[in-house]
Amino acid sequence: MEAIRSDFPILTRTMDGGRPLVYLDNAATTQKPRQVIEAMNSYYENTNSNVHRAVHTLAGEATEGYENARTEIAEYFGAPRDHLIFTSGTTEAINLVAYGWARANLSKGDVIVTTEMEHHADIVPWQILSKERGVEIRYIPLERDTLTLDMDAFEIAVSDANLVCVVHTSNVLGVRNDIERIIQLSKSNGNDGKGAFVMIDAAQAAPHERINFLEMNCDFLALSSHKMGGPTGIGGLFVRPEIMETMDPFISGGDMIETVTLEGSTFQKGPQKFEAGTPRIAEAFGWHAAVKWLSSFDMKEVHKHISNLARETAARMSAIPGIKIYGRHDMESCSGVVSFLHEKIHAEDLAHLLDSGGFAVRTGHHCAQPLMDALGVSSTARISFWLYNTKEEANSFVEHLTSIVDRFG
Amino acid sequence: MEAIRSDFPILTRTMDGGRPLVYLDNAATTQKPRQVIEAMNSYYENTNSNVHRAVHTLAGEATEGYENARTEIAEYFGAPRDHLIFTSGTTEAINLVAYGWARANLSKGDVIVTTEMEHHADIVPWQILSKERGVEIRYIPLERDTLTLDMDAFEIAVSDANLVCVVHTSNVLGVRNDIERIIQLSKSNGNDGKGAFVMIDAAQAAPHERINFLEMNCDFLALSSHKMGGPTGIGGLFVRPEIMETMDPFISGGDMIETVTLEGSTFQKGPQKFEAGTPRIAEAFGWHAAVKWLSSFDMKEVHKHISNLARETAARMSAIPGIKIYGRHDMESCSGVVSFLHEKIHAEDLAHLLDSGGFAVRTGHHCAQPLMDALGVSSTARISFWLYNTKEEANSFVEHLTSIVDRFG
Amino acid sequence: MTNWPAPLTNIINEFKECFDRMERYELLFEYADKLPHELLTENWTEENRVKGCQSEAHVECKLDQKGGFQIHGAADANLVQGLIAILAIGVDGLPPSQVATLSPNFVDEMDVKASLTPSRANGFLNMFEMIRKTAANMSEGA
Amino acid sequence: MTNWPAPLTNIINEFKECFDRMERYELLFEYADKLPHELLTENWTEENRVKGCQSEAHVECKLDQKGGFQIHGAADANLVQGLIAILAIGVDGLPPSQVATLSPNFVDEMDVKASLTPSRANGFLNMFEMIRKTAANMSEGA
Ligand SMILES: Cc1ncc(COP(=O)(O)O)c(C=O)c1O
Ligand SMILES: Cc1ncc(COP(=O)(O)O)c(C=O)c1O
Repeated sequence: MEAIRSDFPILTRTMDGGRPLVYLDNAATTQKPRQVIEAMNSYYENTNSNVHRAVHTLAGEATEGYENARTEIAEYFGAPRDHLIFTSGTTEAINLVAYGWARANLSKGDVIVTTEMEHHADIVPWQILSKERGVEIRYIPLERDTLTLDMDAFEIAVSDANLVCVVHTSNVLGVRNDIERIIQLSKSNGNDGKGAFVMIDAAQAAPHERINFLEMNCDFLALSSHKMGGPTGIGGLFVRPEIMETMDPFISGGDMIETVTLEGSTFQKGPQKFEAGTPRIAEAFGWHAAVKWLSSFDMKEVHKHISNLARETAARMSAIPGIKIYGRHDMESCSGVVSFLHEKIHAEDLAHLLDSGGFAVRTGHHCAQPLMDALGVSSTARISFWLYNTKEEANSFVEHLTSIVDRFG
Repeated sequence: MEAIRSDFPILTRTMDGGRPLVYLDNAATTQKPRQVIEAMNSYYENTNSNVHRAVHTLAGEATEGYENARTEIAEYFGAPRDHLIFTSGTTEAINLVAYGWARANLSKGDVIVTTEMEHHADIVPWQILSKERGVEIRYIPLERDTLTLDMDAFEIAVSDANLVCVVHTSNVLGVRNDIERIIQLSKSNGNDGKGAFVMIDAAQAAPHERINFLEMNCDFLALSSHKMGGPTGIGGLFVRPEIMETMDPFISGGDMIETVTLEGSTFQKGPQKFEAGTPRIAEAFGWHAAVKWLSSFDMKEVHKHISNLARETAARMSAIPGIKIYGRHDMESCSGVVSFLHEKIHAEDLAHLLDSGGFAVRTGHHCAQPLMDALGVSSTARISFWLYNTKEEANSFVEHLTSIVDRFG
Repeated sequence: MTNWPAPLTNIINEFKECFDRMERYELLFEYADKLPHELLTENWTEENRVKGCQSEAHVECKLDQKGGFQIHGAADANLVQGLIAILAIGVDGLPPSQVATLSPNFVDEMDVKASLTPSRANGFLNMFEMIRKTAANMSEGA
Repeated sequence: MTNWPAPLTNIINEFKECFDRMERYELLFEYADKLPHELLTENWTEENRVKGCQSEAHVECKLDQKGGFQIHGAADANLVQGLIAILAIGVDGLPPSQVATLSPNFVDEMDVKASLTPSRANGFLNMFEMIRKTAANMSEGA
């Protein structure tokens, strides 16, 4: 653990009053190991050049590095390199499905099934599409007692769904959905038995699990680098090539074309068709380094460490008078997220009070207002652990929270 | 000059055979000063956190840094902060105009005027729009003898144009268009005298000139950070707030909404409406540092240095047997780009041969196939200077080119 | 030091004596309970909402019977309500013309700003600006 | 060293004697002029185009009257045409079954790969792969 932590320069930072930083906002973005920072530095200090269509040495090295990043990031997620389209993150990846695939393949009367548990990134693009094209959206409700998706409702709704969009792991509840069953039901029962297309939002899953795109058997998988140790500004969408071929171009311009004349243009095949303009080159180098760094861990162990921290912390927190936990932490599959509120201290006040102890905690609706509505709250405070968080940090968090409640509750 | 060069770690790199790197591919992307690299490092090592809606210290610092970046980058371009929407670059910025503004404001029969000189980023989005919505595109031709836009044709075409999209400075010819007159004509004569909207592609202008968005009086200004010393992965679109209000959201998700319910969503006002998801935080820090670094120079002097290098080099190159220059370098406003071909040595071979001397030179259609067609070639070789290039580099380039032509021509 | 109204000077001094951020927060919580004119939730409207605040905060400016300035306000987060209360106590009953000339840097003096995040500091400055403008309008109107 | 066909071994040795990259390029330019079977531009088609090459390159495989392998090709860039020529000379007249077993690493031996950009190296490998496959098909057919 010492070794892991020493890879993260920021974790040695001291905060207000000389207290050590206890970073518990990993679901918003994780910290970056020095391997990632150094990979980008090295890119800028030795290699920087625009990629593709170029002959000179730097351009060759940059292109090779950029395309190697694609190969090895794709490999990490169990897919060949031509299955990975780089985007600026999960949000843009989902928008690419909405603009590139759904607008080309869905029309009035078609049905998208999604859930009350989604991040806004997996709601708003569909609402805009729905308004524009008359596609129907159905939201699978949350079972209020178990805080899991109502799978009976899903089974009914999916039967005439054309597209199913589900978050793999909630960024609020710690719940990992039964993605395997959701995909299987969508494929076997969806679209009157012809099978529905499935988009999985894996933003919160990738930092926890080793995801295998091809084994999963979904059609679209959306990811962000910055939530798994990589830099900001990059993410990806996994799509099988035969589906890519049914997608219209989305963002257009240089690099994604084959020929341009005044009369019209023809487009590249494969991921390049969707990567217009100068790509996120340094960012690809950085994400690649993150994936290499993560490959050195057994993700099952990592997940166990994180979910144990969350489970134990949640249990101790619920013993603090006035604290209520929103979420599930009793299952092995749960993530590192613990949402909570105090009956009297406002979530935002809590976060300030925790911050003065060096604890970085998020508050708000977590871009999941429909889920907040389902929980009957307008916001929660949220801690979220990642692989570098320790038992000691969790303990001192619980202590600090206890003393805040004593003093201000 | 020594001082400037010492800010760029990569410029000390030695290439094949121990030769120093002579980087002449600045129009594709510029190198980054250490101030930019360090700003991003410092972000990742001390501050990294997701921005907005958060209380803890890191999130506060990250938000402040990100929003300060917006303020000072906007200021550098002569505009208030609420005029700047961050995008991933010029390409996405132009797509934002096409998706967010044009689809909301143009319809069948409306006219977009653009030119033969454009980068594909300013052609393909309009072709896609045209196909989808029946908007007409008119291309202003290049005068074959002067290699400048046919302004008579422009004056006629603009009269019923709704939108005028023009590249400020060509990435192939070194020509800076008479943007002032183009904007003035568009505003006074466009759209039957009611005035046309104007989009300026300033990707190649920003590294050369101090651009003032409000003084320019165009409606949309598109830019890339990586072409002006900043990092990859970020750029921007300048738009006045009253025009922003007439734009539909483009990429949607978290951060750009005000409220989301299952019934529908309401959106933020201002730039945030168009910045969905986790933004390019480190990249904003980096671009900000680039702009601060550039502010320490007199851009008029910088431009003079660059265009003098290009003019002198072009003159000496035309004296080499078999070399033909494509472009203009005789005007003060010309940029640092020199496109050329040899009558016998293929452009790509030239680039290889130059690379073996340490010279980084680009070849190809430079994402401007219609311009290549107008020039009657399929590709050119291109050198492009920036502020750190020296007379000595230019001299040794001419010498090396001469010896290549001697040996292989 | 600027010449603050006496009640504000007292509060500033109280904050200066605090040992750490936690104590300052405690004091803010105490002031949150001392709102001189609480704006009841049923009177929270879009018009009196303070923009740029993460939590809900609402403020209205009024004049008392003698033409003295009054801040009616409330917030759902205590730290914000504490700031409103301090402002409200600090300017209570002053002539609006005097309120219009106040500068918001008493928050610096109190060392509370270091404990505010930028977004909350912005929210606070927005609120203060709105109050100053209202006071200026009132004094012009007078 | 792998047992290359003799003509290829000779070429490899020639390249090994080069002093620097420039000399290797000179040699490639020379070979570009020695294409044993030039594919005239009028016979360049989408089918015989080498994919992944920046410049235009076209290659077709044929059998001579004795059943020996032949590469007909050309490119608009000389360095690419030089590589095609070396391949064409190296395998000219060999039984397709032998061509099918060749490995592309003679390019490493020649030290030319260090002088190829990744995209061109890819183009070259694509081309080699296509030729090997055609040779394999031809020898199966035989
Ligand atoms: C004139 C011009 N416009 C647009 C672009 C596209 O910029 P980017 O690739 O950064 O999106 C470029 C650069 O390639 C350019 O030179
Ligand atoms: C479940 C989920 N989906 C989507 C997103 C959006 O990701 P990004 O902001 O990186 O685009 C997030 C993160 O905020 C998330 O937690």
